[in-house]
Amino acid sequence: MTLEAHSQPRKSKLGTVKDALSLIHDNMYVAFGGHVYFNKASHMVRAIAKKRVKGLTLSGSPYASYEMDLLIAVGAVKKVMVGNLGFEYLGLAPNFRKAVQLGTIETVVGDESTLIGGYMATVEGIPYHPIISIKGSDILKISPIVKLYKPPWGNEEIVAVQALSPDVAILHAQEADEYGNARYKGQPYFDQIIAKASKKVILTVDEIISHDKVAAEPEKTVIPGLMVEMVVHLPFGAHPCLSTRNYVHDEAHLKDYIQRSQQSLKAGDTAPLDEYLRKYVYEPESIYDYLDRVGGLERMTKLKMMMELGRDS
Amino acid sequence: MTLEAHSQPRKSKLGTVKDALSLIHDNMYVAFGGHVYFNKASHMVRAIAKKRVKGLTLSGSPYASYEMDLLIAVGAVKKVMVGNLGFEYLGLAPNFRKAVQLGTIETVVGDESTLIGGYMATVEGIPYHPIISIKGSDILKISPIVKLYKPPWGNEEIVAVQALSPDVAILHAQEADEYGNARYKGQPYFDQIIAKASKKVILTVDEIISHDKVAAEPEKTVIPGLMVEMVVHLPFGAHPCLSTRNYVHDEAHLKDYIQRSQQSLKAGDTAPLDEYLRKYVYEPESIYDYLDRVGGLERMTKLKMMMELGRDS
Amino acid sequence: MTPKQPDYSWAEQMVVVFARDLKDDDVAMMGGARHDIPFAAVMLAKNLYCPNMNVITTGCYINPTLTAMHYSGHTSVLYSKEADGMISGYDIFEVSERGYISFFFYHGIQLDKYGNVNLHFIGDWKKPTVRGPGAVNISMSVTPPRHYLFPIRHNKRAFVDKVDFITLPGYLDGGDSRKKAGLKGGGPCLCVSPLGVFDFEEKSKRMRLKSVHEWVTVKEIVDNTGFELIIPENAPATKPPTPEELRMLREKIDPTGILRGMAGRL
Amino acid sequence: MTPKQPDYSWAEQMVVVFARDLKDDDVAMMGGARHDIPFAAVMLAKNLYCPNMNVITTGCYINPTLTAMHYSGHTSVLYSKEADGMISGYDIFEVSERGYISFFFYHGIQLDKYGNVNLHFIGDWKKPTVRGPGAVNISMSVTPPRHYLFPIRHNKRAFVDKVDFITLPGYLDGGDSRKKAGLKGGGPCLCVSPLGVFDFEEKSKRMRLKSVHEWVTVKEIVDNTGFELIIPENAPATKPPTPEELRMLREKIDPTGILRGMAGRL
Repeated sequence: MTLEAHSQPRKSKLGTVKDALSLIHDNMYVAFGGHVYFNKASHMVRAIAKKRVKGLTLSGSPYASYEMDLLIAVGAVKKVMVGNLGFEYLGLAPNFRKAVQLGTIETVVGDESTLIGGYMATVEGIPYHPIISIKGSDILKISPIVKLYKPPWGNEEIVAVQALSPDVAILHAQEADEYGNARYKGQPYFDQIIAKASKKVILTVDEIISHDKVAAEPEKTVIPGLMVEMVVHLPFGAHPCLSTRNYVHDEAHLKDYIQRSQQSLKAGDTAPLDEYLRKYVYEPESIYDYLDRVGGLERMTKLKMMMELGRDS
Repeated sequence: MTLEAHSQPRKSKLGTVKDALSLIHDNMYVAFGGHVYFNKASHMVRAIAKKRVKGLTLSGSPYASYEMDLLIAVGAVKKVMVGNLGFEYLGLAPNFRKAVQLGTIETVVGDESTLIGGYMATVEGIPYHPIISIKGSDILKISPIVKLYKPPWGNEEIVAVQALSPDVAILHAQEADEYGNARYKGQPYFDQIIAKASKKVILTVDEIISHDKVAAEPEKTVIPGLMVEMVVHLPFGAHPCLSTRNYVHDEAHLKDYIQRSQQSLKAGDTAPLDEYLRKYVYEPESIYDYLDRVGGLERMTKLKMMMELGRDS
Repeated sequence: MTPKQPDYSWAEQMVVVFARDLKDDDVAMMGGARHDIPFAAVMLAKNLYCPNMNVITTGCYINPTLTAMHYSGHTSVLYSKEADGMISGYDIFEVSERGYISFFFYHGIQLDKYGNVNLHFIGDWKKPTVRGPGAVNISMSVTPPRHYLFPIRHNKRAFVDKVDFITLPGYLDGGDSRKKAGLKGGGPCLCVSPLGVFDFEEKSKRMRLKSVHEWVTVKEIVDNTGFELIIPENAPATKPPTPEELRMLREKIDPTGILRGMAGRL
Repeated sequence: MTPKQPDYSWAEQMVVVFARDLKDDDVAMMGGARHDIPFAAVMLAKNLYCPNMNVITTGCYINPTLTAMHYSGHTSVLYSKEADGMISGYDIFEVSERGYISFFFYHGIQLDKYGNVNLHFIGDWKKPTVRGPGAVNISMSVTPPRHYLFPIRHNKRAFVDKVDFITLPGYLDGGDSRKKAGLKGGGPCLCVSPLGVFDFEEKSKRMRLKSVHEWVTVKEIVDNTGFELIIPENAPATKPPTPEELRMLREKIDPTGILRGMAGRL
């Protein structure tokens, strides 16, 4: 009997997009990793949009982008908690802006300290985390998750931010083994804290690497498999966003997305954005189908080369 | 003028033991890095003892060892804040035990959560850090740095630990460049948090590596030079303690230290310990003089080989 | 009737009782100043019963491919170069505060009928007659769902009615006092000594004899315990190590016989 | 008299004013949604005046060997593979809370006479007419010793008497109101716009004209500012970029001319 137990292999955590989607439900609180338009689990974002999930609460890095704007565009979102939501030098987030101005989504205005402080409270098992760094900002007046209080030591009032605990974190790393031990080529931004604060972690990766490779250099593991519920292998899964050191963001594609969104929102004619959503979100049957539609291997090779050379062309 | 300014090279942070000692004064609060008898800046500890510094307050990792026991033995210490102070499988810390039992030093009884929580408060710019993990322990009754309070959110009382901010941290890393960018072969334990919480950082390293090597792999830097006041190049500088992946602890030497201490403390005859201190602490004129006295290159080669093979002989 | 002399040591008996109590979905943390019995128990469980149990070592790997036991627990871990990943000082703080791990092992210089443990002071803490080693991490007795006690000496100096100083809270004054004090974790679930196995009675939280090691009598346990144990009518014998358990222990985990040569017991 | 048309751009002028104000022992943090001017200013200072200044980029290196500017600040940083080290999410949180860095740069959709900045809402925050981008990190206006303002449009919509929403606190209601509110950091020390350089009068903390860019008149500044500036009797001309500064900017930092082609100004 004991030898039987011993002979059981360690369970793999590899899953499909469909498997991962089975963990996402209406009205969940979902957190995305990455930063700006870096390391976004974009293909999972499109899959969630395609599944017509509704009523999501979103947070993640204090600087969010494509992932949130797209989910707002398809009406999947009830509430966002975010610092900056935009596309950096490419402009503001059109669907987010419009939704706030129309009042169709709820926003909790935050920043790095309120979001990361909220995750840290959860991670440290406490109901709130002290921060001092938003004193004087009107955020203190309008955010429901912060308040001033008198601390047990010191004379000055400080700010408390309530614990944030997402139901599921969806992260994109460059590589992981089948047990979910993930490595990042470069900075993981806030992914570690987001992973720790979330009840479950879904990881999408450009590449699956062998466990032997991971085990030989344990200091390279950024998110240990211990915390990971499922790993989904999605080559170029961050497209049109950037995956650090693997490929740059697809500037032309993002510009097209922003432009079509702006056209639809301004004119009140939703056709340009609908066309985008049909072609890239609703119709694609797999990551490879999607990649073919955005330029296939030729385009991906170009985006990889641009990252390698460190310039735009 | 501007071109002159431009031509100034970046300042090196390399210094000697003497330079580093000039930063250490009576009645300072000094924090040591490492853990148990791993990664201890042992040669700096001996230099401080030799300089006859008095009235030190000490903390560091929650599991301290040789560094604190030795400084207590020479009467340099007024107060220690520590979790466990001992030599793991080699036994308890003889000079620490005796000093507590005689009441000749003050102790703040702590543990991982109270010490690291205290450093984190400083690091996060707040007067205290919430912890919950010592509720029920009598430490709450006797430690002056913790108290129960009612938090701004949640119904349960939680514990606050006061900010700890050492005047200087003394850390031993395996390697650094001349600007103080330090790398560790393995786990740095609590060295990062201790460095951040301390007003100054002195680093001792087994090896100096080129800045080019550091710059090519920035993800390997554990303590950035930004935080470091001075780097002292001390090959085998952790001896008789262990330096991760470089050399194991010198078990025979540590046993000799413990045994001589016990003899002196039991018999009331301080000769055995005095002999140890004379030979290894007060007389050596340099790290190389010290190393010759503890077995020289032959012994060091053996300790390196034991680490490499991962066994005792 | 003198019980037979077994062909395994009391430490090996302790190890197997603990190993059988661990679960495949546990997140184990091993460490502390005394690592031998916890180390062997976790490794035995991982190898025989719980292939998916996640193991965190305090010094400082996740799921390392461990080599055989060394007298130094920290060196044992260090000698093992392969692992899923490493844990940082931040992780240790967070895991401790949050109660993320499933269990931890503690021993002590005194423990009492409610499972409180003293690692600090015998006598008055201000001027103690004995200053114990202290504790690296108290949290693991406060925040995780359960913790284990592994006293390696079972005598009246170690098993006392009330500890002089509570380093690690057990059930405090018994009953619901632990819960009332707002401690998050479940408390000590099992105490295995060189003489027997003990748990804590559901309501009073007083220590209760669960089983008696093969070579020990109930009287011997009672005579060496400094407080009144709850003794069930027919205390069964502790199930001794199986041949598979002993083979795994002696061939793979403890080939140099640390568990067979341990000082302690009474 | 129409001021002469200079052979450098208003953005280059802004950059050099900032660069000259930085110090060799500063710990610079650059980042934010708009990186161009801060990036160029810090790199110019580092290359010409402050070889030991430590530079932290928000995405996420310490002292990187930066390549030339890119339209994307985050990509600019990413393309640079050499650095002293990297900073983690923990570091960013801690550095922000603690006020560890010496300064940060902010722009905004509105700023007012006390240096308060709005990045969020025009109109009522509950139903704004404009929803701005928000801020990644407010902390850098609260905890560090100083921060800089770099509005890239100087007009009455941007320079308002009172911002609709304080995203980033400046001197709040002026006088000692910032200090009274318990804000740790020093507040905005300098505001450089496409038209001039401004500081804050010591007592009232009201914005004060410090110098006028070469091609601008005081009247033009007054006409484009939505509140009453403190105007000194003889406002000097801003010292234009030196040949060395321009050479460093154009050859090394901004060879593609981002600073020369920037939209903005009025």
